[in-house]
Amino acid sequence: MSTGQLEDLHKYLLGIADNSLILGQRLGELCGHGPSLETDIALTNISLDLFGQVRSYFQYAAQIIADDKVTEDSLAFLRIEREYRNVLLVEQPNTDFGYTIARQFFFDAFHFLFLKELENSKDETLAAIAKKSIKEVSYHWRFSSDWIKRLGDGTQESHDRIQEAVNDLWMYTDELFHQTDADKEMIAQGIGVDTLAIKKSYYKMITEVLEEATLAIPESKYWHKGGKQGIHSEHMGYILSDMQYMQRTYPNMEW
Amino acid sequence: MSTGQLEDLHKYLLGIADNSLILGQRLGELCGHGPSLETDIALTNISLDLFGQVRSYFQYAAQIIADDKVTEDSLAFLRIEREYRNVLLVEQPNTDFGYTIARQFFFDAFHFLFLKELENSKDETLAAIAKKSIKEVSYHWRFSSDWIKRLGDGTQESHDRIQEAVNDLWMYTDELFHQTDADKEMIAQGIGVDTLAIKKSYYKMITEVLEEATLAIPESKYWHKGGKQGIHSEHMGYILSDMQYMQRTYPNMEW
Amino acid sequence: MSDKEVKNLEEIFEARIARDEKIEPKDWMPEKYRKTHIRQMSQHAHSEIVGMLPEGNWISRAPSLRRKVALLAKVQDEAGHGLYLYSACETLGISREELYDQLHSGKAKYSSIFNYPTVTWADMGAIGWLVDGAAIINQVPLCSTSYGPYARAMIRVCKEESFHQRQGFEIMLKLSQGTQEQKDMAQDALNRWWWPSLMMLGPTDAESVHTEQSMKWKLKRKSNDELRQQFIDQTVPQADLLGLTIPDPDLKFNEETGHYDFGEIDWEEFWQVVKGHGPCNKKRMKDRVGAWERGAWVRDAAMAYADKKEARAKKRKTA
Amino acid sequence: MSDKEVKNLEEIFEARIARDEKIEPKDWMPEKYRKTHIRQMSQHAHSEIVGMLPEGNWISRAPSLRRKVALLAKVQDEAGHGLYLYSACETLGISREELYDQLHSGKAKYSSIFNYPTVTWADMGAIGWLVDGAAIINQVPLCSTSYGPYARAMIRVCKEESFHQRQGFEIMLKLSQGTQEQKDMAQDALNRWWWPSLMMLGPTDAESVHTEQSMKWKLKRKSNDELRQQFIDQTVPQADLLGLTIPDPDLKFNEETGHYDFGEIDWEEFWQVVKGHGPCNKKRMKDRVGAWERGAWVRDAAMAYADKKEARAKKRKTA
Repeated sequence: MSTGQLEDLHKYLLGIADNSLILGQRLGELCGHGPSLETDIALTNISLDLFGQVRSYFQYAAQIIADDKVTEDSLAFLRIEREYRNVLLVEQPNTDFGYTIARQFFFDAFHFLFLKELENSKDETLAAIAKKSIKEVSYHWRFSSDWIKRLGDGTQESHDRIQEAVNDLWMYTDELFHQTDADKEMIAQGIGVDTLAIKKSYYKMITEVLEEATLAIPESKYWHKGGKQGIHSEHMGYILSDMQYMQRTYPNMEW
Repeated sequence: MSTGQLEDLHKYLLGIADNSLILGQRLGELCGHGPSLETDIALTNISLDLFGQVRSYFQYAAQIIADDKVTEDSLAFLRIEREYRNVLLVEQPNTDFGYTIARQFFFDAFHFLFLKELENSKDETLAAIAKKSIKEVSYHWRFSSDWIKRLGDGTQESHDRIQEAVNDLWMYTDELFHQTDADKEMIAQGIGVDTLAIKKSYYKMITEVLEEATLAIPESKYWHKGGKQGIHSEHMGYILSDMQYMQRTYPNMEW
Repeated sequence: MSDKEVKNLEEIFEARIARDEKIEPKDWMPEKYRKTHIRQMSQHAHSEIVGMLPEGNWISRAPSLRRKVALLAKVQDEAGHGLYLYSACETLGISREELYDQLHSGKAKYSSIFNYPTVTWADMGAIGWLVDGAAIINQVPLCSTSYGPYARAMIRVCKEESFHQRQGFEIMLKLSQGTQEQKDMAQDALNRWWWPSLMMLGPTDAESVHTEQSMKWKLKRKSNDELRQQFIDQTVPQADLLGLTIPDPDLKFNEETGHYDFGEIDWEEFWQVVKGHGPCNKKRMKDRVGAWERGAWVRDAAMAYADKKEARAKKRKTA
Repeated sequence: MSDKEVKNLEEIFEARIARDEKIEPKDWMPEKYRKTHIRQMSQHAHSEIVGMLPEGNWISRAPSLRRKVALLAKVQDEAGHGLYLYSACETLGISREELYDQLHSGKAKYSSIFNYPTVTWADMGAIGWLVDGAAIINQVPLCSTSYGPYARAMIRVCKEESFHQRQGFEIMLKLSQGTQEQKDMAQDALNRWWWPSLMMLGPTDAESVHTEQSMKWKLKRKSNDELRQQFIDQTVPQADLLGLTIPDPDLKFNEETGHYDFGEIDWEEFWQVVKGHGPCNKKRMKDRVGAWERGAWVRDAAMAYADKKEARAKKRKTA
């Protein structure tokens, strides 16, 4: 590959990994504070899976950049906010269990469809990561969609609360399919996933679950975007100030 | 003064200033989120006064240390958690307006009595800072004790809520009077305030207000301590990760 | 009152305004005048209050003590502006409670600019420089508006706003004289705030309603497009001074008109944000409504206490 | 049953235990055995759950991805231990709901060690090394305790705990091989956790209740003081290896006894924390109770959904 192509691949990897990184971080905040021991364990498990995937992507991303200072940890902890490429969805706060589940549900459906395509990537490393991850993510999807049904078709209160969360987060779903220039380049080369091609399946997939959960499908067609260009919500700065705290306070040390 | 004495004075200054710094920071978090515009303005004002005082102490503390790298900002933003000397009281969270007021009330009474004595310090700079600050702090005390009365003698709900806050924060009051070795040295030299000598007035002062507010005086005699030795509550790390964010992320820059 | 009498009063009223006399709360005024003023003044007050949030977002993270103090003071000033403006609005016979209800229910508007996120510290500079800059251009003419309490509130507001604007510019200046990272931060903030600031001056004259009536009542003295041109003409040289590039490839000084020509504004984005779909509309309203609801018990307590105190005072008097 | 019959059953029961047979949930057991086991097992389960909080405090701030993953996995293991232990406890005829109620109302205890704050990253090392180290010493003998479900749960727990302990030691090792700041951090953590870890092994034998009975039932096999000595003897050489100093000036190897002599433990602090006045008792309970209360609607929903699903399945069957 040319240097330009390697740079695009590097960017592409960060784009994928940052979603898992920030969502994993959000879930990590909840550890020990869940509504039951079982959900606590499950959410921690999802967080663990996501961080595991992050490490695979970042290790690969660090490897293809000819700079010794770039490591999985420098990528995770030492970029400035404008350099993180995650979608806005994953940085939304853990307002309550309903928001946590809705956020997870909207992401998992995408993540699953995305990885299924990524398994066919011409890049063998990427295909291998996808293959390994998809088993984990299909469990995540089962977990979050089961809870969507439980909450939607549970009590009146749970129905109202999860409906509110679904309505509030709906506007972040479209950004999952946006393509940056690096994304387009990787798609053209058969390395990246053509997200536009999975969009229809995505909305079908989530609509079916929402309907089974007796929830209304939000009608708004106003979408929020910015994360993939590094323009994040005001939540992001606080996520990073905690996440980067140790690496920023004690630079250049081994842990 | 000898180098040792200057070091003790430096530590003494940080001990005073850190209380105002962390309390000012806590109040700053509330800006725009108060129960009314008037209380919002008043709490921001207290925060402003506290930061103003912090700057005076830190500028003086930086001046007496023979190290160009020590500035008011390095003292505020670049120490590690174990080096901050504030009492545990001021780092307690803004749980609700009741906790915010109770924390303020417990601190203001001490702060007022402390500055009244500090006006007589043999150190002219300190005496001058105290003289300037005491006007501000007597206003803070009026504000917080008025609100203790309003909440205590307001509705049943407000009575219960402020009583809970008073009960929960009571155990942090004793630490206000603890003396570190540097404190003792400064007292011996007529520079520092003998906090033990103002303790009785303190409890009298707050008891009178609590009684007028129809609140019960907590009976617990278990006290919490550690802040003055740099052993803080688990809240402190999060305060610092936000407060230090910019200085840590962009080191050695001018703002 | 007969229609004729009302007509007569209206004529006298309009004549007073034409003579640059101030209308005071106790004076007779047409119902439409009252309503229009309540709408505009409360919208202005709401903007101050909601405007505290995007800047409040950086108080805990300000990079130096000096900047932290200045930012706190600025946000506090905004709360103060809110206070004057609500008070001025209350002179028209509407309560603060009602005004808040209008804001919280979404019935009343506030300036759309506050529905953008503050992403970096440089946004504190850009908001002061651009947003307060555009606000001043909107507001200076209001210092001589016809309604006395509004005009007097605006005189105070404008004085402080221009201080804020200089402060914002100074933040930008410091960044643009700093490291490459700081320069990038400043440029990035300008890129993100430029177009929303232009939109702040309102829709194009063709799309603007209420204008004629507002001109007569001195609630407006120049058209949106004139104000926008004034803002651009004033701001471009400042950007040059900062060494920053305004993100508009069509921006160019026109020797003939003596003004800057500029590119097309994305009005679709403007209307999307106005209609409640900007990046932070939901968050701002959740924050405001949340603070208000969480504060209910505090306000109730203050009221109950005041009542008790009054009752006790009465009792003492009669005893 | 007559008193004689009960006495007879008790004798058979005690004889079974003496023969190292396991008691299983369906076996007859004296009421005191049941109650003592519920108390100890639930206290153990509660400790796992509350113990998630001080370590959970550093998940969002772990200094590397590797450490973050390991810490998450560790806290998750603790949740898992809680789960086994609650399940084992439930075999004695008490519900999870009741057990939580006892914890949340303050009726049930949990290990006092978790009432200390985690102040720096090094505390993640110190907790693994010292706290898990002391826990293992307490727990290994329980792998052969008399109550079957408890013994089996403990076998799983101990296996994971010793992994956690090694992991904690490795964090300390890395710090003690690092920069001066890292060494200081490690030493500071040891200073703060040393004495509380010694206290974890319980009051001195003179002050300890229930011991004799517990020995018979194999709920306890060594006295607190013996366990403490074992912990100290095992830990001092590890501290030496790390190049860290144990904060006890009286600590000294006694050639005669072959054990380390050590200084006086501050039992006043111990009892203060046990009685609920430690640095974090209130915070831990607020966090637990808060999570439980905030989760009520979720648990209700899950129950309602399960009921609906069952009803639907029945309907389909009968249709």
